[in-house]
Amino acid sequence: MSITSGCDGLLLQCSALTLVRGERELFSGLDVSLRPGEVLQVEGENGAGKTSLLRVLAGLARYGYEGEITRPVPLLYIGHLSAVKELLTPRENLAWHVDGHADYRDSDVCAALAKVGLAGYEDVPSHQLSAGQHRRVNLARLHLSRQPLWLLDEPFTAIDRDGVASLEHLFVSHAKRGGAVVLTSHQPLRMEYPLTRLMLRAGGDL
Amino acid sequence: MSITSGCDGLLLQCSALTLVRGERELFSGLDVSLRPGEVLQVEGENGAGKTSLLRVLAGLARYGYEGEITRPVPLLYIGHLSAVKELLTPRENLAWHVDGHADYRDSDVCAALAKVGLAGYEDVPSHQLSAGQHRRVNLARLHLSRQPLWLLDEPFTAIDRDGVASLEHLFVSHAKRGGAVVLTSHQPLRMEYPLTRLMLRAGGDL
Amino acid sequence: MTETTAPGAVSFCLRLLRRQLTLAIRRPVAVGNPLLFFAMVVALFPLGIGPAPETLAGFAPGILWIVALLSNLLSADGIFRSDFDDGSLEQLLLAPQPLYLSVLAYVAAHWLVTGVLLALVSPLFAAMLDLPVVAWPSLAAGLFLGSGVMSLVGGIGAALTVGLRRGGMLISLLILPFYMPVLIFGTATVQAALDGAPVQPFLALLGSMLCLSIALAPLAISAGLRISVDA
Amino acid sequence: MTETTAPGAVSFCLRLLRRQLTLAIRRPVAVGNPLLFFAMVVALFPLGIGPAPETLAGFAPGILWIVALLSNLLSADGIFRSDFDDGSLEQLLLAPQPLYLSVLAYVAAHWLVTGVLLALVSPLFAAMLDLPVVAWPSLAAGLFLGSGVMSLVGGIGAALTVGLRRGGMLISLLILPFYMPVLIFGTATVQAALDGAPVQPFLALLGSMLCLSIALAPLAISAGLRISVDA
Amino acid sequence: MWTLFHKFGSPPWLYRLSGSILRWLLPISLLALAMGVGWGLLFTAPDFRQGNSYRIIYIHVPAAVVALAGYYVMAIAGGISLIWKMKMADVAMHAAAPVGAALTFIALLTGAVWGKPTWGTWWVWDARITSMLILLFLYLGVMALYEAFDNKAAAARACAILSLVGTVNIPIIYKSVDWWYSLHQPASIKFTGESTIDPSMLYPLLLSIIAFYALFTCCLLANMRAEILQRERRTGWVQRLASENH
Amino acid sequence: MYFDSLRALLEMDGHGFYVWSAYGISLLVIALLVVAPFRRRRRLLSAIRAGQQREAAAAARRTPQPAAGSLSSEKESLNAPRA
Ligand code: HEM
Ligand SMILES: Nc1ncnc2c1ncn2[C@@H]1O[C@H](COP(=O)(O)OP(=O)(O)OP(=O)(O)O)[C@@H](O)[C@H]1O
Ligand SMILES: Nc1ncnc2c1ncn2[C@@H]1O[C@H](COP(=O)(O)OP(=O)(O)OP(=O)(O)O)[C@@H](O)[C@H]1O
Ligand SMILES: [Mg+2]
Ligand SMILES: [Mg+2]
Repeated sequence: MSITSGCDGLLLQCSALTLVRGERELFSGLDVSLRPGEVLQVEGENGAGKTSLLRVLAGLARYGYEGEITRPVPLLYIGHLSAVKELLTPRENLAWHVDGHADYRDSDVCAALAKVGLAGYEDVPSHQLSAGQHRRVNLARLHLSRQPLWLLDEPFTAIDRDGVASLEHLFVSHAKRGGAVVLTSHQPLRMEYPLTRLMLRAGGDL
Repeated sequence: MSITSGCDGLLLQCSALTLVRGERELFSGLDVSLRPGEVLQVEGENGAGKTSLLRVLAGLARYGYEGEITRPVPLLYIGHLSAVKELLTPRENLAWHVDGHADYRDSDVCAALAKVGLAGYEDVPSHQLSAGQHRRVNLARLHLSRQPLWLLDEPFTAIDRDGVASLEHLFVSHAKRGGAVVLTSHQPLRMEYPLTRLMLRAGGDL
Repeated sequence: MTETTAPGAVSFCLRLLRRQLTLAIRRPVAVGNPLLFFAMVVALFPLGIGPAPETLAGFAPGILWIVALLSNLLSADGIFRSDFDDGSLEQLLLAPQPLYLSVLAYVAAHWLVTGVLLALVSPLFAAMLDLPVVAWPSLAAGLFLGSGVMSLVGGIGAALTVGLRRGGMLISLLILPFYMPVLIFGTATVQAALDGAPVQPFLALLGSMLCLSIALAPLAISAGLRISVDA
Repeated sequence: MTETTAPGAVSFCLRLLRRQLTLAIRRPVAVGNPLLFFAMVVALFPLGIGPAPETLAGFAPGILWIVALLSNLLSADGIFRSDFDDGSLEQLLLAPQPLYLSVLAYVAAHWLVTGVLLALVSPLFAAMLDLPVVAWPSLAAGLFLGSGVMSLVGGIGAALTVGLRRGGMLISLLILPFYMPVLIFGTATVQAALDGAPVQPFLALLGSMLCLSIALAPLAISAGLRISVDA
Repeated sequence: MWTLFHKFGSPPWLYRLSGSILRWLLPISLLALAMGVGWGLLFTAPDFRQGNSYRIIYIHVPAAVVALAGYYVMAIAGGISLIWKMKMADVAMHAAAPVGAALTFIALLTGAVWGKPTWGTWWVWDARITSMLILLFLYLGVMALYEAFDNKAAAARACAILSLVGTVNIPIIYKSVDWWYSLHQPASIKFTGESTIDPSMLYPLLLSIIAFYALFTCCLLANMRAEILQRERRTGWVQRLASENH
Repeated sequence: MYFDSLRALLEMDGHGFYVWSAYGISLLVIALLVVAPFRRRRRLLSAIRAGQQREAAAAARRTPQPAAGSLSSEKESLNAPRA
């Protein structure tokens, strides 16, 4: 069962993208197109422009770039900030998430939390969680997501080895179901799945 | 030339350390002792208690634990928070750092920034830096540090591959000079140096 | 993959409202604070300008309204602050529901825990400042409507400034003039009640200001948020 | 390894002071806000209570002092807030210099950019409220001393609440009672000047309160910070 | 002396001691309260100026007096806990706050209700009333601060600091408010007190004050017992107590 | 007894409302003040007892005691061969 049944073409396309931050041109003439089933890893050293690119692709940054971007499908973006409210419990954080793409039943939420290893932590105030657990609350949204396109900025930050493996597994199954994933990471991925790579180099070329 | 010439014994010792967070006992009866030249990697899955342990060792957490800790030498602690002021430039951030262990000359500061790959960014307001650059500002303190003991909580977060390699190199040279390093990391280290490992397991045993 | 559908705009809005109210209740101080702040500032005035009842009663409408305005102004910055800081705001902008309604939910939550609450307890403070009983209902009604306007206008300021690391003084300068009419009509309402004049015209004015701001402010707030997240 | 030595306590303190002042200047809002707030409230008062000059002049000392107090109160929370949020505070606690002096530097920076600045521009606001010129110097002198006390007391509140996730603006509840004596003596100073009575006793009282708080408050602040970083 | 001091530091000892004190003190204080209040309400003659409304005095004055004393109990306990790190002292401090706040509230409320028939207004900014209001804020501050901390050990220390700062400041606050009031020459309203009070009114009042002191002690001890259990719930003696005490 | 009748006592020459409401609310607050800690203590003790029972049950499940013929240990031994 494909999640992109309605849209058999591209999930994201951008062409001739040029991005300037501050005084610096990060890259120019970048073309990206994503098809269902694709996993794209954006690489580049610190400050190469990965985060900036993802924010432009997600539609969060709307100035300072040139080029055409089409986003035919809804997308899920996870950035450096975790969007986890410290005063809410993980359960509430997911059930009342401001990313309004779905209405989750409580059982779905608990199942998702269990999948990211937070079973037993559903009702602890989130500020009592460790750094990795905190991020896991946010990553649990991936298990609940209906969006075909995922844009993930360093999703493995603070996640332990088992967690990274299970995330990689999740990306593969999402891609196999017809979704697409764009992610940035400084760690090499160890998934058994064909990976597209995009290398951003400081200086502007790809 | 050793930085711990005055103190030829232990740089840190804790014995029979028991730590309780919330209702959970994270570990009990933990003994740690660090000698000059030692690099200790604390491992454990998310929520195992690595951060909590480091904060107790640094003397920042003063409740909820039992046990004896002696800290005969000054220490440098780098936690999840970067202690980088967004409104100050990297240069000012280092020169006016609240960690009052040294008075740095401007040339030292610039050299340290260059060593972490921030040459050219000395006078950019820090909020314009990328996530990795932001952390690098803080890590530049390692190059300036006079403290023999370093406690580093996930120092590689957001740092690219070259950055990780040069940090590992720095740890080795610090250890060779008679310092000691305690660090947590979910990534395997690739240093050519004998490494002590401490595995914290959820459930309390080591 | 869970087979759920995106919630409708209104139910999403209610969810947001519930979330914001829960957040407020988790910080009881945040709810209690405007009230305590009110009480304490009301206590400051006799200390500052002398305890004589007749003076106080004369000042009461003005004092109560100014303090209400201040406590609204001061808490307005928080409407989007924590959601910006922890990244929830970016997520809200990506939600498929119309931002117009979502920001209305945020503002409504703010209004409920500051303005409405203040309006409800205002008779207590009125009593402490010797305001005659006849004026209590119109004070409460005026605060009820006026604080709605102030929350909406404050929301605009908050949306424009939430992303700024520096600056923002300009914005509060810009916002303040919009508070002035509210203050003027608000005190006029109480004064009319004291003088035995009809208060309906003033309340109607405040009500129409509220309607106008409900219609327009969310547009400005949405635009402001998009700019702030980008900056 | 750079061969430098740890700076002495005083030079470290000065470095902190310089850092805090730079930070304040980088956010002109932080500096301008208390003043703006002051100006705003002073402007609101005639609107709220009717602009008859003789009424205004009679209450000018009280109003000016209340507003100074509020603007101090509202900015006190920020003394340690950003340093706590970004982790600088943990680092400060690990510094070898005595915390007593370091926190004094933080408080001094706050005092300089709020209280002292306010004291300097207070004649302007006094003029706006028709306060007779004889009272201006004692208003400024009183604000100068009193705002020091308020910054120190505010620092205690800030230190105790900075780590609280559920704290809201708890700080205003905690410290406002302690501000009241300052308010009383402050207005009394201006009143004395207006009445032609000697103001020295009042200023001496404010001064001795300042000395007392310089001696004791940093102890409470240091202890509060250690608790907050831990909690 | 020091052994006693150390004994006070021992939770089970204190728990048991306070239990046996409560067993007789609570009935006595309730009885005294009933007697004092009943006497004042039913058997004394009305005041020649205020008529029957003065009967509020039998609850207003004791509440006000004990509420004030309560702050010092709290602050001294806070000081002991901070200086000697005695855990039971911060239990006492935390236990005193709600009792003191409730009594302050009673004093304010009965005062306000009394004011209406006497002065024709619910509230005046009299020195004593104002400082009582400040006292309420101080109590509420301590309570709110305690509640806002998740880590109760830290909460206790923070509250101890706050109440110590309070002890330095309270005399200043009271003096200044008193002085402020005399400076301002108040509006025509004065307390009827100070004047000589008829013995027939005084005795029930004294009884009532004693009853309030005893009641404060009871509530303090009972709160402390609950708090001790809460803190020590993982220790052996509490576990044993729970299983025995059924 | 100063008052002649119950009615006089209740009215107190027109001050009855004030006096009785002051006394009523105060006594209510005092009652709450006295009762609260005792209720809290009782609830705590029963929570601790519940915790003990939960732990005892958990311990029984972990180490099935062959001698004890309780229901849970029977279940355990039934499950054991399959596991
Ligand atoms: C909200 C209003 C009031 C508050 C907060 C208040 C507060 C206090 C306090 C704190 C005391 C104890 C003073 C001490 O022992 O040092 C007191 C005593 C007393 N109050 Fe009130 N009061 C209020 C209203 C009234 C009213 C309306 C009356 C009567 C008309 C009244 C009559 C008295 C009397 C007779 C005493 C005892 C006299 C004495 O010991 O000096 N109070 N009040
Ligand atoms: N303030 C707190 N109150 C209660 N429990 C807490 C608190 N902080 C952390 N914990 C709990 O303590 C445990 C250890 O947390 P800690 O942050 O030390 O883990 P960690 O090993 O650093 O994990 P990570 O790899 O995710 O950073 C977690 O289970 C967490 O839920
Ligand atoms: N607000 C801004 N104003 C000006 N320049 C900026 C701003 N934000 C980022 N930059 C610059 O843009 C460049 C790219 O930043 P970006 O965050 O996209 O890098 P990144 O590839 O995500 O790096 P990292 O691996 O460290 O996360 C950096 O050189 C940074 O200094
Ligand atoms: Mg990035
Ligand atoms: Mg950690």
